[in-house]
Amino acid sequence: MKIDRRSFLALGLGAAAGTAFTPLPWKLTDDASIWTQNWRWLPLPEDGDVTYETTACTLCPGGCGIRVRKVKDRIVKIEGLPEHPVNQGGICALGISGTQILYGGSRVTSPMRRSGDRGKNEWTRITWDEALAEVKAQINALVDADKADTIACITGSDRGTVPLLFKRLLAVLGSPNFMTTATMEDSYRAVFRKMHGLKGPVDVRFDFENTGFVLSFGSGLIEGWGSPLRMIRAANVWKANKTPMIQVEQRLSNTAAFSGGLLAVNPGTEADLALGLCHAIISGNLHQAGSVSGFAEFANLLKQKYSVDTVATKTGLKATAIVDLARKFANPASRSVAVCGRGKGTTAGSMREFMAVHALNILAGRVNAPGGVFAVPAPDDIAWAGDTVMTSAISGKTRIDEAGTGAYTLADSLLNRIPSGIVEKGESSIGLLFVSEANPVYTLSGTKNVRKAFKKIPYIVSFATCLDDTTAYADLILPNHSYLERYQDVPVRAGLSKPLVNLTKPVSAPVYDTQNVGDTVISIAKSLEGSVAEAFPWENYEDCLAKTLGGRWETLKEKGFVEGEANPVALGNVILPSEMPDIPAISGDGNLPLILLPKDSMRLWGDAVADPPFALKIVPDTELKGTETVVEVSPKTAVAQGLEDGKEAVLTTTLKSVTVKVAVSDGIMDGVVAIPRGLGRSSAEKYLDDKGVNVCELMEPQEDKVSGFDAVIGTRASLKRA
Amino acid sequence: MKKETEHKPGKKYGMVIDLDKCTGCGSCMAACMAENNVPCKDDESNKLSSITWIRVYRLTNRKPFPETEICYLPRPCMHCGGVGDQGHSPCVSVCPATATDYDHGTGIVSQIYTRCFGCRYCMAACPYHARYFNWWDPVWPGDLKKTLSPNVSPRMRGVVEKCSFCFHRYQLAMEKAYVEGRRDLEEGEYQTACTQACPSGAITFGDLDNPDHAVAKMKEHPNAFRLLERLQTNPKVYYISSREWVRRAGDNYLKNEPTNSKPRAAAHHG
Amino acid sequence: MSTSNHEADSLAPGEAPDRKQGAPGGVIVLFFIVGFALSMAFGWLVFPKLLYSEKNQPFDFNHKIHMDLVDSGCESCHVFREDGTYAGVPTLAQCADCHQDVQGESKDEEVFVNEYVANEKEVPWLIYSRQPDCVFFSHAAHVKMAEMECKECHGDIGESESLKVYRENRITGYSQDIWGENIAGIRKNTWDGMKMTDCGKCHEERMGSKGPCFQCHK
Amino acid sequence: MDYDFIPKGHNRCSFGTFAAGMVILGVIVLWGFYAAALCWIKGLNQTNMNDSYGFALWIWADLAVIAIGGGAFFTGLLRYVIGLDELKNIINFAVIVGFCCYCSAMLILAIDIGQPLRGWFIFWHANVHSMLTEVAFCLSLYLCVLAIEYLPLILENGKIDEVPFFHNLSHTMHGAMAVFAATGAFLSCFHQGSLGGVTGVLFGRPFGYREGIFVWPWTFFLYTWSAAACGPCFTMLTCKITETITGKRLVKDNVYDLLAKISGWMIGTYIVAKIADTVYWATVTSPSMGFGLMDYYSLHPLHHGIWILILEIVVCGVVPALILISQKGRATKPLFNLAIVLAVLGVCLNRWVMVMTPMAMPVMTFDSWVTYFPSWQEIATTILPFAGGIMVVALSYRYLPVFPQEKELNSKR
Repeated sequence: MKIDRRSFLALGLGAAAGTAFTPLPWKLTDDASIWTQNWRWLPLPEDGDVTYETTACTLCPGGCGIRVRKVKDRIVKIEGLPEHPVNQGGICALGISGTQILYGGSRVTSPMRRSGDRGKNEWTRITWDEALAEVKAQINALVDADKADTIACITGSDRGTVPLLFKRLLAVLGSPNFMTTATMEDSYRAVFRKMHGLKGPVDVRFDFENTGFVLSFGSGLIEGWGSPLRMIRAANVWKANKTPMIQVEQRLSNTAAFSGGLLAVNPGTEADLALGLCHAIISGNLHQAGSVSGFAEFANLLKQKYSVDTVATKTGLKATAIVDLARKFANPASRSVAVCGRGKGTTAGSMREFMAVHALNILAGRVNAPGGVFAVPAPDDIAWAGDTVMTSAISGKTRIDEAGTGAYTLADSLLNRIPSGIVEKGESSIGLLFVSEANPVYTLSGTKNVRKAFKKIPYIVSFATCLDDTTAYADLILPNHSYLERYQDVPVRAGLSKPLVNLTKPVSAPVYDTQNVGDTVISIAKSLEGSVAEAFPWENYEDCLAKTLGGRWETLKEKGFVEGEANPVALGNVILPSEMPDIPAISGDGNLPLILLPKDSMRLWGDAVADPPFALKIVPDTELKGTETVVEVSPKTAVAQGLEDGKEAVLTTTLKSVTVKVAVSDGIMDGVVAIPRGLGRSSAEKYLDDKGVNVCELMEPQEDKVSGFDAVIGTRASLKRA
Repeated sequence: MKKETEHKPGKKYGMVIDLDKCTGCGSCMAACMAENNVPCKDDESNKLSSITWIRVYRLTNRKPFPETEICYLPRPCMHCGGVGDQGHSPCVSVCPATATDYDHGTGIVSQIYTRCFGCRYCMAACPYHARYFNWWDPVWPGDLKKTLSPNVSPRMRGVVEKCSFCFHRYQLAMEKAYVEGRRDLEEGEYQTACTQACPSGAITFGDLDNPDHAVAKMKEHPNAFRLLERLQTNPKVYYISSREWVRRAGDNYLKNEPTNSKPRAAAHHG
Repeated sequence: MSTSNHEADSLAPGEAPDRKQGAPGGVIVLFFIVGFALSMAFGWLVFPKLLYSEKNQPFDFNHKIHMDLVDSGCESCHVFREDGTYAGVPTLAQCADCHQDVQGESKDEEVFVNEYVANEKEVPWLIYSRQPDCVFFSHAAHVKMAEMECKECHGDIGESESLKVYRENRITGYSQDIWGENIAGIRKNTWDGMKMTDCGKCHEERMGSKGPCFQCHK
Repeated sequence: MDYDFIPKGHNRCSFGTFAAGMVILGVIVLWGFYAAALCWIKGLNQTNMNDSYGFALWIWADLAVIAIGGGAFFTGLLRYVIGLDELKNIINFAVIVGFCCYCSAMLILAIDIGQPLRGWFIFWHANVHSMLTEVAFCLSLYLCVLAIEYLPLILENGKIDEVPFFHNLSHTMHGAMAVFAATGAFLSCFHQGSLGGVTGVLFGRPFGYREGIFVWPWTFFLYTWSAAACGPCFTMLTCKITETITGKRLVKDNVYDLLAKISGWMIGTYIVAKIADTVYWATVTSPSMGFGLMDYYSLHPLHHGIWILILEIVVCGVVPALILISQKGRATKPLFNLAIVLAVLGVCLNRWVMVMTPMAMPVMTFDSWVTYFPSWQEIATTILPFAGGIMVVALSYRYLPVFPQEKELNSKR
């Protein structure tokens, strides 16, 4: 038999033909496509029993109730709690993204000791015992050196058991240096003190649900000012009722857009407008009579410096418009209210502005009046044995920030004064710093100085849940549970019309080796033994909660929140100013042609909590593009500065020069550059890390002469084509 | 064995979005992503490859400051029914592999991601940009995988996806109803994630044909309109705006045409 | 298609000059047939064996014994959750209700109690009818509403005394029961396959159409 | 070296020169396949396509090569069905060029889809209402037809022809060529048309949508007509290029003249239809959807101004038509060359405008127009079939008796 190439060709052809008559090619084709439908590198969501549990959100001060959807033990989604008075089922993008904080890449997964330089985020994992021993040693060293009063603590709020546990720990050690980050509510409190002579803790509340006319001086009422969800609902009530909303601002913010009543004044002249309105009200004899001192002087001041015509020139408005607005505002039937606190109100702002706006409310009789602004006592329902003794023991000591003393009687805490103090002195007045639920390195203006100062603090303990700019400067991290893994009572301020306390619950088992910060503080105290340990008589934090909250504990556990009532504080004599503080609202070099104003975006969170992936994903490309911040300018400004939409430009202030991208928009005043707050974070997770620039790096802080807070609302800048 | 041959008249699920209430907060987008296992890439600032089934657009009246007005407009999939609601929606008719179809029972444009082979013809067909292509494989790094819901299957790269009106919620509601021996749903039993999340209550969802449902009445509002009605796509998402310029921005008009001009009566393709 | 006037064009079919002596036609045909037969054998007999890997269940399970002991058939253990969803394979907790301790003499029960119940570890059952993640299947719609019997899709597994070997498609990861045991995809019983075509066929017969995509896909 | 394989009586360049050329082309092809492999392994994120340009360079290249590959079916139709015998002198070449074009199209499609392994769903789960389904079926069938038409030519290689089986096969196939040509023409009419339909049926995209008759929009017919009109121009163009490169005359002028004349009239009639279509669309169809003509061309005047319409219709339509229709135009070499180049450009431009733009063109008033530039992977994979095509043409020319007139035209020297 002769076999040649052709025979093998035949063999091959036969095989090919035969294969076609077997399932092989067809099954393989099918299976190959099925393979693409089940790529093994794609995660497969595991099925299981679905349950819902309710708790509260703490990612912003808004105080919303949430419910989590769990599949087995995983939290797969966060939704709004329909029966909660604040949000009634609605929820914001940040709240929804909470699962990405719980399971996110920025979580601190165990106690850590710094192993690299400050700010470098290099860590060594240690055990809880080691970590607690280290804190104990640090405290003891200071106590032994008689420097216990250099122990300081920064928290995000001074309400609820956790901040008070910190405060107590400091007090029992003999330190008065408990500090919180200042918000517009602190400025309101300062105003109440200054203009009503009130002492002690007083809160501001707004009766927005009954307001008939809203005049907002740059407050981002729906961007997140106060309690965001409550404000959105209130704004919708206004819209439904055709309640006029006047927004004094330089750009078409979401609030301005929603209100349909934008009143564009020149940047930094908001206070002038308020005073001009006061003048119009007084000269029109529209003001409400009341017990007022200094009225004549105030009227004279207005006449001299803030007459309608002067203000019209300054603000760029028409005099008739001001008079008209004043008339509407002062009409008792309007049930009007004037509001201030820029953007989301996460910064204190200038007292000049707060005082002017408050004077306006006073003249129109809108303080402690339905639909207006109320001064109410801050809740004092958390009382522990020995509080008074401890308070008096430290009351004589001077705080590092000098708050409450000398020139700074209006403020309880002046965190903004710390960095400049340290940098000026060249050494740290703080010996040991605790930081919990605050991110001062990120949120204080003049970041460069803040960093310098934090580098000088000998020892920093962070109780953070997630890595952030401040934690990067810590020596030790004692990681807190996320809000979804822990109990914590959260009294809500946020200008709500009724006092409200929420309770967060451990709706998820701890995902990592973390511990409730309450427990951590108690165990630190216990480890110090003696009088310190005695001041913390609770077994653990839950025991503390149960004993502190008494009857409310069970209600809170069951319902998740407790609403209260608050009667307004008697205002007594109103003191109108005879002179307005002269603080330039815009800092920086007057030779720079433009004014840089931070904008609080609805989808970017500029406070302690950084945007998780979902929230970041919806940030428009007019705020962040690639890794660059996008600034907003008007078409005219763009032409004048030679800028092009979408192109890069260099933004320069007295502090820093950064490359940004430009978005040309119709919705902004000429000569103004708006820059989104909330970007430029380091040490967050990979999604947000090193994207854009932190506004605070560009803004020179401006100490308010009246309150001591940082009053900066904008800064001079130039924007040139890159 | 009971045969399911009885055919009840189909439902027509749809949405009415009150633009006067929309603040532009973006909750609907985030809620949708969390509900439907939509992934996040490291950089999502390129909106041309960023998957957001519902997207909030920013409309302006194009007047100079300070006369400028802005309106935020959330745009889910319109679930177009086509002329006479016969299911001739722009995207369904063009899909070569029958990977998307029109559900006459609910009026929802449904799809099989695992059938799609990624030709993107449906995207070309959709004038609303409601369809998104998975240019990348989805990634949930680390423990973020734990956030995945088993109700919606994650999509692989190379396929097109879009808003489903949270159809899995309909399925789950129906399962519950079946176990309870019902075949019909109450209005509240089936709601989309965006509807639930909206802080303003701007989104209302329900059966457009059911007079008991809120949407049926709302869509008759004099200020109600739909996007690109003149294309005869017959969307199931209605918008309400008290502002004329917004209603006009909902469709294309020649210079002197009044808002609400309808297409000429010519027989439409198909 | 050339139209060139090549000289070969003048030759009649079959007359091509045989310049070299090749193998005779018969041999070629034989080789063709051998090739054909070999590939047929490979495709039909060897390929299915190669395609699937065999996996054993963690331990054996006797459905029949359990069926005799319970009151409401399959649903006694394969339960619907309160929200109408179907829980599928029973959880450890369900089984442990009875099997807290070893009751019988079976080795498998011993394994179960000692390795799983004692350690509170869920049994990693290999599920013959596991559908891919992209499939939404409502047991409520089929069992409760359409009153179909479990057997119609699952066969008589409920009467089995031991678990068969689990065969997994190496490419797709699917259980062999999805495609069916017959490699050619031929079905004798309604439960012989669980591919989309099987669902579709039944739906077309009983519902008049396969239904929209989302009816079965998520 | 490869002397035995070169058709008898033909002069070819040295093997070394040829091999060098092949290596260069081969490198380009490999580069293209590398890019393609990247797309297959990593996915379409390797491209610069996006949700506004889901139809981008590739789809354009796809439609363009199919359009210019239309020379094969139309020349075949003229030669075998109508019976224009002179065209036998260019038909081989037309088939080869067509074959290359269609292979390119299939290759590009295989890269362009997001899930190549599921590509067969288009056949298995076919949606008969989709123009793309029609395209897929007709395109793949026609590619088979082209292969069948190409096969006998390959079999005519002296070496292969020595095998009696192949010799006979070749002979038999020759006889059946008319049937194949007719089938090819029929299939081509359909898929060229359905490619036109791809855009024409998009009633959500006013820029692309056209009314029509029955299920076919006008673009269906315009595409078929334009492919038939401009395809032969591409055949002639490539033929001229081959002549330039080889330095030989391969086809007699009367053949060119005949084909050019037919093309001229085809382009002429096409452009009249296209103008009528454009006018109707601009004045009736489009306004009913709320768009005036200039609405389309004023959004991004630089990128897509009215110039593009004028360029397509007048410069690349009317001008070549007039040149090719006139006896003088055809006889003047530079004019003739200009005309066929313009005609090819015209049909490519038409495909560009009709395929990419409808998807990128914003329809919602608040949507925006973005620009796009292909990534190197897209460019490489688009160049790949061209390089591959040149290789196939070069190989065919070298080893197959492609041009019946070659010997005659070159022996005179």
